[in-house]
Amino acid sequence: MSKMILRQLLILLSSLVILTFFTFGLTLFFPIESRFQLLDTTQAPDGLVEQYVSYIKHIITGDWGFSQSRGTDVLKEFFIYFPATVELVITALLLALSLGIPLGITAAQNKNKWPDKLVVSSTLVGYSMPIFWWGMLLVLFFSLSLGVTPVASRLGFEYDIIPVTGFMLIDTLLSDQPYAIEAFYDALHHLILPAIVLATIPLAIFTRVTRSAMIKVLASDYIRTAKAKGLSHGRIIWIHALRNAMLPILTIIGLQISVLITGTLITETIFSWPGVGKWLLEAVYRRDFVTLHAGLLATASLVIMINIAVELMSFYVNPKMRLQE
Amino acid sequence: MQLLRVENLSVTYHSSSGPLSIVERLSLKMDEGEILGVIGESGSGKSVFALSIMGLLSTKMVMRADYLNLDGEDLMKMSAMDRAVYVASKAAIIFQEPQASLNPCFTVSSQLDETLSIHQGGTRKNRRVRALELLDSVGITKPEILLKLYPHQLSGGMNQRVAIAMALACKPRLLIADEPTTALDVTIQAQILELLVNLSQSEKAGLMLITHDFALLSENTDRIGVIYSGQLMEHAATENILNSPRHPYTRALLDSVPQLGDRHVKGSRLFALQGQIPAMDQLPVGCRLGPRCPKAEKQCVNKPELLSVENHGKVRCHLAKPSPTVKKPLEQEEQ
Amino acid sequence: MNNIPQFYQQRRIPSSAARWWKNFTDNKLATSALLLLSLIILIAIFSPFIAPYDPTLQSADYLLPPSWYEDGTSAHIFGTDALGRDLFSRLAHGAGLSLKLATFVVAIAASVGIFLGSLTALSNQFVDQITIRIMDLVLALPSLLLAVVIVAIIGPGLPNAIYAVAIVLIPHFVLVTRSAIKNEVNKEYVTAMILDGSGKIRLFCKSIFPNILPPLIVQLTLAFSTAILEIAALGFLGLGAQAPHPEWGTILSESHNNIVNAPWTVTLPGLAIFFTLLSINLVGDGLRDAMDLGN
Amino acid sequence: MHLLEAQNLSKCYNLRNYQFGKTARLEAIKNISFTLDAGQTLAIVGESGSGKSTLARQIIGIEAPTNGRVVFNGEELNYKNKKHRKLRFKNIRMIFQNPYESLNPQARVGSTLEEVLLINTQLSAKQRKRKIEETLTKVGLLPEHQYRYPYMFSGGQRQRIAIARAIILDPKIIIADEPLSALDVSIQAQILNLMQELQEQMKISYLFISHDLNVVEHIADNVMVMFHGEVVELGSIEHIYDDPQHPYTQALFASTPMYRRRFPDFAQPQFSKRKGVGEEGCCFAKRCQYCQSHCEQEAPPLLSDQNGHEIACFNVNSDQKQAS
Repeated sequence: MSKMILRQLLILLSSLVILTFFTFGLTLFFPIESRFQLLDTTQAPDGLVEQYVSYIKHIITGDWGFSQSRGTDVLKEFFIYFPATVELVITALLLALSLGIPLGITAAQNKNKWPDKLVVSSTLVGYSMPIFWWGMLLVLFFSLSLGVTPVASRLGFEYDIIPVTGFMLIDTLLSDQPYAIEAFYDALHHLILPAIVLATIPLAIFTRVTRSAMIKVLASDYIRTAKAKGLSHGRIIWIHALRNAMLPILTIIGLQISVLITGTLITETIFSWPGVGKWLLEAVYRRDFVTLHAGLLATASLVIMINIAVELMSFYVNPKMRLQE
Repeated sequence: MQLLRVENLSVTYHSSSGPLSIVERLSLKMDEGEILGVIGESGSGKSVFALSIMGLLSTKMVMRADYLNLDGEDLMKMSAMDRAVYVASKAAIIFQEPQASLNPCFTVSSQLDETLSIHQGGTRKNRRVRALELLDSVGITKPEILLKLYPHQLSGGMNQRVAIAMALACKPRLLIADEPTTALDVTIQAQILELLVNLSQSEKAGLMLITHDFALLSENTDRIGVIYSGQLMEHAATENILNSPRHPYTRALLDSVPQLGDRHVKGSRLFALQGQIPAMDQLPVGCRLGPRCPKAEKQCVNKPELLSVENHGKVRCHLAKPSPTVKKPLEQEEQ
Repeated sequence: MNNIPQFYQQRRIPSSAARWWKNFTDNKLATSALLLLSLIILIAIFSPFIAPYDPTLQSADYLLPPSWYEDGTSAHIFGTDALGRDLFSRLAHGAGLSLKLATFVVAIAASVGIFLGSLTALSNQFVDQITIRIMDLVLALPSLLLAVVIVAIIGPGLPNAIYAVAIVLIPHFVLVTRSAIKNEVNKEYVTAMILDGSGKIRLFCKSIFPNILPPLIVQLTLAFSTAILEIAALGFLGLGAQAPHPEWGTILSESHNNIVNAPWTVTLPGLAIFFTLLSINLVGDGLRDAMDLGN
Repeated sequence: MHLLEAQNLSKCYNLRNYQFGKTARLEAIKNISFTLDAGQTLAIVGESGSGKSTLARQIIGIEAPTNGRVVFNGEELNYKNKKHRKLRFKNIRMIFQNPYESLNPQARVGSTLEEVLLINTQLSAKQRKRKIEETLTKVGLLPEHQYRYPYMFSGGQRQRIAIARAIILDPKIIIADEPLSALDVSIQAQILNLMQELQEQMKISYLFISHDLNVVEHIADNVMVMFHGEVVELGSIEHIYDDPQHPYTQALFASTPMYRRRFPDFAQPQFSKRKGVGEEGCCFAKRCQYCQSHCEQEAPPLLSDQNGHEIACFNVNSDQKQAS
């Protein structure tokens, strides 16, 4: 097991190194004044190798440069916007998983019958949904026509919440203002529509993957054995079968993280959500390369780390993988 | 005392191109403690038959039967729920692939414990003692170590022993073994088979041994049923089947295996049935063996019934002489 | 064997492609999706002839509702946008643009990806491992973010957006090709063909390639729908096609502000994208089933 | 001169782990020698993992052996030499175990067979077609079957196609790797008969790999018993089937119901493995009933008695020494 973790750490390290090669390569195309921020102060060293060493020094020490338009430390700025995005992504992920897995299981149990056909065609619809349009439609319907959800931002203007963790749902509850609970519900109201939009495509994919994994597992001999043993239906599905189907689901969760991040770019634009996605897009419009570089490097490293974590989790879920070494 | 009585059991598979009859009107009986061999080739429906007794058929297959009497209760009269519980307490099944029949995500101990908690209950400690006993009874020398392991850490033979131990946990009256040795190495095969036979003797449980290999059945079984294309072709005592098979298919199966001491002589050929096993959607008219049968006659285009033959057993063939006393087909006689 | 009479002989044994086609057409949903897709493609090809107006021609009839509204006119069946441009003409031209761009993008990504994938699969384990690492890494990068950064560097605009999307699609092709080939190479029939004395090129053309074709075809359809979606997303974010261009994403972002008083300017372009994607995905799913690839 | 001679064939696989750079060595077969004469059948018997298939791969030339030589018709076959490869592919052909995997699913049967002729012969299109039809008829199929795809055939018919592919070049030797084990009993007999018929017609030699003692007794002239990559016993069918000497061979017979009657005294192998057997010890020591202390430390050589019956066992060989 410790060998496994060591191995994954090595993979993580090598991936991060390759990532810095890549981002360093990108900086070569940046305007000169943006580049110099990531190299030594006034003058760039001559050779590419020296430049890379200097670049890596900056990255490791956390000196990722200052935003050209605002003059702020980009890494600090990233962490200001980051919690909003995490809140959105985690809510969407939980939404997609908590709906997708049961739907996939239901479809698998009723393979080729109407519930299955319904689920499969809905996933195709969800999968084909351009989410920028889908977001606008939901706003049009729920916010503008029905008026049940707010149109934009994370919280109503009437509430004044001091950011502690940066996660609005937690901060509202931590607040000692008299309207803390109301503010919590308001934050939830603001969160729900963007989360639905963001969760749509992952939901479709989780459902499909769960369905096909479950179909495979349910046809296996050990499920038959479990049935012959007289186990209850629920125990067979939720413990024996799901545990085995979890491996492909975990793999796909890892892959969907980057899809979710992609989605935040669009979702945050539509809902004026003050997160990393919106921050980065504004940086593009301002041609603020230092910010863009920081955003790309930080999100990509995070996605890589999450993928490694998912990999480690799959070793826990599937003992067979644990002992292959 | 009868352990199992099956009357006219049929299984239909609802494929995309229409229903197919996988098992057709199969009837047989097993006494308590009897070892019954069921022999058939791939696709003959022998495994489906076993699954249908256990109630493990996939949703696309539908089973019908006049009687399905297991240890004194007619399963056909029970609700699906009751039936599952009852069968689980009376019968157990062992599959061909030992690795595949244990859940790869759980340790041997947790899988055994789960089974015991259903059928026996008791404290965790008691169950552990019983689990060790069970593993010991299937010939595992150091059960304490084995309990902590996952199925993929065990060899095929070990896995099959664990599967057998798990099957014994419910103290079954009927043990069904579906090709229990096919996936194992030759030297392990004999041990597993011996173990199964000894356990069924000591526990006084009936053993249904499903296989494609006559050699496995010849020494151990009391009676043998021969299945071809979903139909029971012959059902008789083992010595009758081996010494004087009445059905051409049984005869062919016996003859197509080289005999002991049958050495390489130029020009010598084994007896071989012509042609291929018919696909389930292209069954021949009349007798299902008809087109391949070396003795086929004009009358074989009619469907033969399973009839009793004197001093032998039951045979489904126009050419086997039915016993003069019993003329009615078996299906009617029993009702 | 020989003495069994053959009662009937099939005159022609259908080829694999014919069999796949038959399986595909047996699936009604997939077939109707294919019809819809063909219709969209036809509209795209003949858009200059079908479209009644120039897609960039502005008129005084701005925000005219579609013809099925009470105050709509048959002169503009889908109505007009905020600048009085005919929406139907813009969407028809947009279809041409989207499909053309997507085809181009997929062609680049597929040829590079399949080439790299085959190379990796057939090279030694070290090269293979390195390539896999890099491809995993590119996959881990959020695709749109990568495209956004690339566009930011080389500047917004249609051609740049296309390159960005193509780069993002390549790893999928590499991985699919590689795993398909690896899967085939270890099969006994490849060994059997080596033992027939067949050379490497013959082996690849006759034995491996026909067998990796099905997963590649499915990957092509997937990539096609992804390409359309990403190009539209870049257009929507203002990083792809620029304003007067009748690109679907750009049209949507332009009409964002009119969502309340002219909802059709949002719903109709969106429906166009949605139905195009849906039909491609349905066809892809149908192909997957027809070629027995399972899930 | 023998038709085929294997001399001291060994094959080591280096299993490399890229993350840690460690190398594990797996000795799949060790020091194997045998001969095969024209029109004869040599059966190789052993359990899974005994190295039977690895041996076949060395002989047919998919892999180069780590050590040892393969001599065909008095000429040593070099793995790299193009002419030798061609000679080998033409004269030594193979039938695989799984008929469902050994045929290209996307190629018509005729085109699979035609490929073989295209690569290895100079026949014209017309001659090729005639040869294909002839061969299909020879293996009990119909000429029309060449237009079909593999999925249209049952397992037995596919194995016939595989045989057709093997014999279409009129080879001298066919290596059959468990050709029956994927087939049904009633079909096995058909294929076995076909193989015998072809052997008598075309004077083919078989290297018949099997775990089925029954079938081997029926078809083989000589038998080689393998365990863990080593030959434990080698001799004529009479030697092995009338008077098996090695404890492993005896265990095989004891485990097979049909032979238990013939050899009631033979012991089955131990189920649990004996501890403390060194790498250099006898390959069967871990499970041998008659294992003695020196068996655990030293591997017995394969020694031949005066009749050419070769056995690798200290117990047997020392008995013989005492007897002689």
